[in-house]
Amino acid sequence: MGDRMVFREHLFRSAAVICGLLTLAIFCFLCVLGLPLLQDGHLLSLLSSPWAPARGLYGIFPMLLASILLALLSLALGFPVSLGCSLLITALAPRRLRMLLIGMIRLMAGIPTVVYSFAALFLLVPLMRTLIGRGSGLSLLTAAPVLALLIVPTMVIFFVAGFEKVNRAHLLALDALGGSRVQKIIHILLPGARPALINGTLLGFGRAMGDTMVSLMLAGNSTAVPSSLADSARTLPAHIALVMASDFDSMEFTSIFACGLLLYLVTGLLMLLMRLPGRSPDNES
Amino acid sequence: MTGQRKITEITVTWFCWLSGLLLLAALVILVGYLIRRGGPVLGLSLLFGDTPPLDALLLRKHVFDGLYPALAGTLLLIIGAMVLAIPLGIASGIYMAEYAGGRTKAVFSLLFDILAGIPSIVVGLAGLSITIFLHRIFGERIMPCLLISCLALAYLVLPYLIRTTQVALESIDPVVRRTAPALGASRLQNIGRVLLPHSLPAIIGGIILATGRCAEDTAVIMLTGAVASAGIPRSLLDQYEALPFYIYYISAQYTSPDELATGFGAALLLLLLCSALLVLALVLQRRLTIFLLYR
Amino acid sequence: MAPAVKIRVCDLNFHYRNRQVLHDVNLTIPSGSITAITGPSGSGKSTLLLALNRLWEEIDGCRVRGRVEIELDGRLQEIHSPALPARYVRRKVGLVFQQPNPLPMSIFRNIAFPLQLAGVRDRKLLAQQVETALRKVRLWQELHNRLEDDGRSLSGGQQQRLCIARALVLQPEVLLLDEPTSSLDPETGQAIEELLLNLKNEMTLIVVSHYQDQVQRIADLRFTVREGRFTRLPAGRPRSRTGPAL
Amino acid sequence: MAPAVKIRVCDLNFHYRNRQVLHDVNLTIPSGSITAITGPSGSGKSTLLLALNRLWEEIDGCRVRGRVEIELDGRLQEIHSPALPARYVRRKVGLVFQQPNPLPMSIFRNIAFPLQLAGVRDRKLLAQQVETALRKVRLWQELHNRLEDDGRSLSGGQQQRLCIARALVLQPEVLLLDEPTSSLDPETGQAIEELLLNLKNEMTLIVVSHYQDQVQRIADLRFTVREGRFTRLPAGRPRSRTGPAL
Amino acid sequence: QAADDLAPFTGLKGSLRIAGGTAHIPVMKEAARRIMSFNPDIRISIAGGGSGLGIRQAGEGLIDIGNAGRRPTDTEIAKYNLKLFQWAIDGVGVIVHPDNPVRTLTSAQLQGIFAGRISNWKEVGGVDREIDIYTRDESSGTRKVFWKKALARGTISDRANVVVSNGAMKTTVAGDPFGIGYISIGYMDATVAPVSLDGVAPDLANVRNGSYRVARGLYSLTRGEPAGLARAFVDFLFSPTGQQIVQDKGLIPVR
Ligand SMILES: Nc1ncnc2c1ncn2[C@@H]1O[C@H](COP(=O)(O)OP(=O)(O)OP(=O)(O)O)[C@@H](O)[C@H]1O
Ligand SMILES: Nc1ncnc2c1ncn2[C@@H]1O[C@H](COP(=O)(O)OP(=O)(O)OP(=O)(O)O)[C@@H](O)[C@H]1O
Ligand SMILES: [Mg+2]
Ligand SMILES: [Mg+2]
Repeated sequence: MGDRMVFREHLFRSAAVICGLLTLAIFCFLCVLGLPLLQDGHLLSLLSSPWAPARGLYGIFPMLLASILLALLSLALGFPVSLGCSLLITALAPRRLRMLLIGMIRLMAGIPTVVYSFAALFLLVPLMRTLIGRGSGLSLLTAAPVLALLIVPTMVIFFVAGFEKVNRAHLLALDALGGSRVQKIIHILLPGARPALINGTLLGFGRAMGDTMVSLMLAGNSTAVPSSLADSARTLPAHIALVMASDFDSMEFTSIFACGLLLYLVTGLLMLLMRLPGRSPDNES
Repeated sequence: MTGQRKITEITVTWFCWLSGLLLLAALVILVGYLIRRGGPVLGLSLLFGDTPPLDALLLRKHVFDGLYPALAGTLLLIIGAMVLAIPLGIASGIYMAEYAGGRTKAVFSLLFDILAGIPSIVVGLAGLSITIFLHRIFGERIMPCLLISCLALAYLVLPYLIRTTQVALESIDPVVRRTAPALGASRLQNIGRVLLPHSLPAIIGGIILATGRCAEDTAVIMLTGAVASAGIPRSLLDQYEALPFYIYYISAQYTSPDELATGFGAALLLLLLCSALLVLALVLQRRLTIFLLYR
Repeated sequence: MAPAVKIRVCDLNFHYRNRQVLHDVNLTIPSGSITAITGPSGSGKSTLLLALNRLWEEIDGCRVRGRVEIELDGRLQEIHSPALPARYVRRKVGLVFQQPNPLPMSIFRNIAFPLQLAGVRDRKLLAQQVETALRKVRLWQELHNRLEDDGRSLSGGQQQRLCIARALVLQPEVLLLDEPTSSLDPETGQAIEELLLNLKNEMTLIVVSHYQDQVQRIADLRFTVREGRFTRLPAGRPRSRTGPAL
Repeated sequence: MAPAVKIRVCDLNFHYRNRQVLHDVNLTIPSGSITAITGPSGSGKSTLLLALNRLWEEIDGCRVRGRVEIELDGRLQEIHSPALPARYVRRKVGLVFQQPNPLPMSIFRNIAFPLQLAGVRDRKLLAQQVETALRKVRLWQELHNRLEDDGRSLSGGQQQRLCIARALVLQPEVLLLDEPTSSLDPETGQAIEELLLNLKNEMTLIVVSHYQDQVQRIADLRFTVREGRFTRLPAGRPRSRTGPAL
Repeated sequence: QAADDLAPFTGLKGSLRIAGGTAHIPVMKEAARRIMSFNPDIRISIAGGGSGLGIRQAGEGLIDIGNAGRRPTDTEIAKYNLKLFQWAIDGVGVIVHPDNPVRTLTSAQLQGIFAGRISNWKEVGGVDREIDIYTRDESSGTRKVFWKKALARGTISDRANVVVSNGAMKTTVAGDPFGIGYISIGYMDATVAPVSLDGVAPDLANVRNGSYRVARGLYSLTRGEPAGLARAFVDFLFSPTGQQIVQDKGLIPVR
């Protein structure tokens, strides 16, 4: 029995190790396949030159910039809404409405990106064209709200789970001291659910950074460096999807592995940065 | 009550209600639009084309103009991916919450966050390249197929499962956590009989999230085996059709308004499928909780 | 002069889902008194306290029928009337739970917290109030150099006193205490008893207690519950620091 | 014949992070006795109990130095020795917490749980053991038709008795009780006292209590703690249902 | 007639994998449908992915038949030993929003617009509003042909919006009163307006008689000489029934 138990505990560790190794495996894989480009000393030009394969320039800086801008913008839109909605679900809404909202959120988590983007193509794009007053209506500003809509369910589910784990006795204590619902939110729920808030936001950000379809269909995909949020721009995942179909042995194709690598590194770096100010979100109790 | 605090109260309350309303409005607009465009085509013929439904269900005849193969493909995809991902994800989550500590935990934590940040298209790219690689080594039998897609999707949703499990376990009240050991439970028993059942709702929430992600992802399956027409897959090594890919394909390649309408019909169908899975998960959660805690 | 009525409960009924826990409770409690409630475990003592400051509203599946009137700010008011915010009632009618429930924050903030909730900002005032409250429950000596520790790292008895201090800091008009001395050693228990007697001048107290001798010592009024029905018992011989009972 | 030694504690020191809570504790407790531990709140009583069944290992940042030997299955064993699984120690040395902690499951399963942990499957046997345990703590009457309710929906006192029943069902050799009667009414408390006296024949009991009279009534041995240092007091006049104290 | 064309499939078994250019899919699907109805033992799977992917996957042997909307490069042909089959011709036409009064452009104007030199509709006789340019991604066969034959290998502005497919092009231009783009003639419908190039309207008749020059062949390709099922499938495409399907789907048959 003892052996079996030790065995099972090893199982847990192995599972984690496998998952961790998979992450590293992707990294190595991207490195190996992107190697030709890196070897040719294109690395720097990757970040400085424009994208013009016909002239042998494979720069992806505009895409990198657009990716980060878009992800941040959609997080800026999505985070407050997620927070508000999850608080509504846990603390403010009556029971019935709460169930309804949770159902709604969970349903939204399963709506394909394609559907969002497709509907937005007919509904949001003309609207944005009129609002912006120039250009096609395909822009970062158009993609951001749709992307926000996409990441909100993920975040809300995480946030709500976090809030619900907050000790009931603490909530009751605050009630007994004459606190209002809003005070309950500010003083008990938010601090109590901090790890869940951080984790949910990180996941949401990752999702926004990595989404292909929304930016592919709504952001316009022009390869120029966006000079404003109302400009058409191309994100890295969309770029990968667009270049994907070119010749296998071409430099273009190799460069998308460099894109993948860059995406990977940028997310990794951001995760590291988020850990710097405080301690790791996991060490919080 | 001071004025400033009153303002805070009102702002926070309004803010929360507005967010909820905003989401609700977005969903209603979206679903309403889908129904307006796709509702009329919804029906048996959307599913089975002109093949008799019974023959199609019993796999006696191919379905050509219907979404039945895509529906079946999506379901198989979800089941396959979840069967692979759930054990691995939950086990890793348990390891993170209950066993890992200090440096190890920090490293794994970072890795999983990065894992969550890997774009699906990169996962698809990796899946495709690895398949090509394997194909060169092992020859004809390895092709982009259902199995590869399931593997890639499972990989994609792992972080959701890991994180929900971990967060759920970590936020259990220390008193509850300490009770079973005091009664002579081993660590494993404590996890299996108290901690996990206790966090079941949260974990199911994660599973629902992951399922939704499997059901909707297009970028991965596009590169690893989903095709425009294949019929019902007979084995894991077959190619398959899938609803999200179909929607993408139609939106990209429709030639007539009728075809576009089937695209909207497919979107509605996918929505229905997701709702059905959701209800199933909730029923399962209730049953499971009762079974684990009250029997 | 007959003492003013502070609390009047008429035909109070209480249900948890479909189990009735309180049956037609009628009580009248005079101002500035200590009322003791005794009765077997599970008979509904804690439940009555929940009904007196509307805290039951926060628990799923409870229902209340009947009137509860409490004199707040000089007027006898029906506490469940929609015009009265629950928050106001709960600040005026403090409650110390049977099981100590310090909040997950520092000891200092635990006590300063209700004041902060009510809008007090001034750090100096807070610090002073915290010290006063801690001294009242005899915790100052033990804890004054651990004020930044987490409230939950205290021993059971320390936690309970912390919670009493937290309720006192708001200076409520009525204070409900659910077995306040159950996890205290006799000396500290004694000190708390003294405290309660002292407080009688400032507020009306209702104490749930199992200690017959304690009840005998401090209560002006005694009720006993059995399966949700209240009976008044003859009072003990209450002591009073300021003189004989009113 | 001198009574066999059941528990021997030598030079036990206990730290929470860098605060020392127990200082050089030395105790010897004979088999089949009731030992009472009294002392002011926060002095380290609960902490001692945690050290006696290795439960401290589940709490972050604790350190223990010293020897704790308990006679288990007929042999005096150092409980912290790596060869002994903590699980085994905890089954043999039961602990009832100061604050009742029913698990979030049905009343029935709460009590059957330790048995299930130990591998008992037989439903009939479980049902029978649960009934016996509930009868012992006088809960059967009140609860036998609510067995499927959540354990957390009970009143404070009911919860405490539930937890005692849960500890009894494993038939431990040593039972540690942290203020077992603190939230009980005198009658039920009395019943628990009787129960403890009865249990003396089957196991060794250590009871933390603030009730001096209770301690006087039941304890064979008395210790008092002050800031982590234990002193032995002269025993009271323990009663025993089966005859005079050994 | 149809039965004759399907006869070679009698007794054949197994599965056939097809992938690549998306313009081919409607024809492929219909052909597969006929064949599988005729002989249920045959399974044919059809995927998109783009011309480049079709060429590569066929070359790697991941699929049996690859589709491409352009001729593979000579290196590709040599490297993979590809066999080409051109079974249809497709034209690529310029489109604008139906409300746009501009219905005809010269080659020079078109090149100016796509290079970004002409940036306002009023310069070519339209309203006073900036031109929104839509183009396809670099690996698109449609783009290659358009770039080569309509733009004379001129530059395409990096401010141009890039859309991923014919359908997406149609949807966006149909929604943008100031947009201009190009799609495969087979995809044109009433939601967009075709623009004549140097006075020649982009329609099937003009492509067929050679007066509209922006056209391309649709290819299927195999690694080495096709055999068995793949052979039968390719032959079927060239049979009268196959060519009829091509015509039904809005493309121009080669026979
Ligand atoms: N988890 C913990 N972390 C830090 N300090 C702790 C922790 N638990 C208890 N302490 C401290 O250890 C000391 C002894 O605590 P213990 O719980 O043993 O007291 P006790 O004698 O049981 O008191 P009471 O009668 O009030 O329950 C107290 O000063 C307490 O604040
Ligand atoms: N949340 C709840 N849901 C359902 N029943 C409950 C709940 N809380 C208490 N009860 C039941 O209501 C009855 C009265 O409970 P209450 O807590 O008022 O008892 P009490 O007199 O305070 O007992 P004790 O002295 O043991 O604390 C008990 O039978 C209890 O089981
Ligand atoms: Mg109670
Ligand atoms: Mg204690």
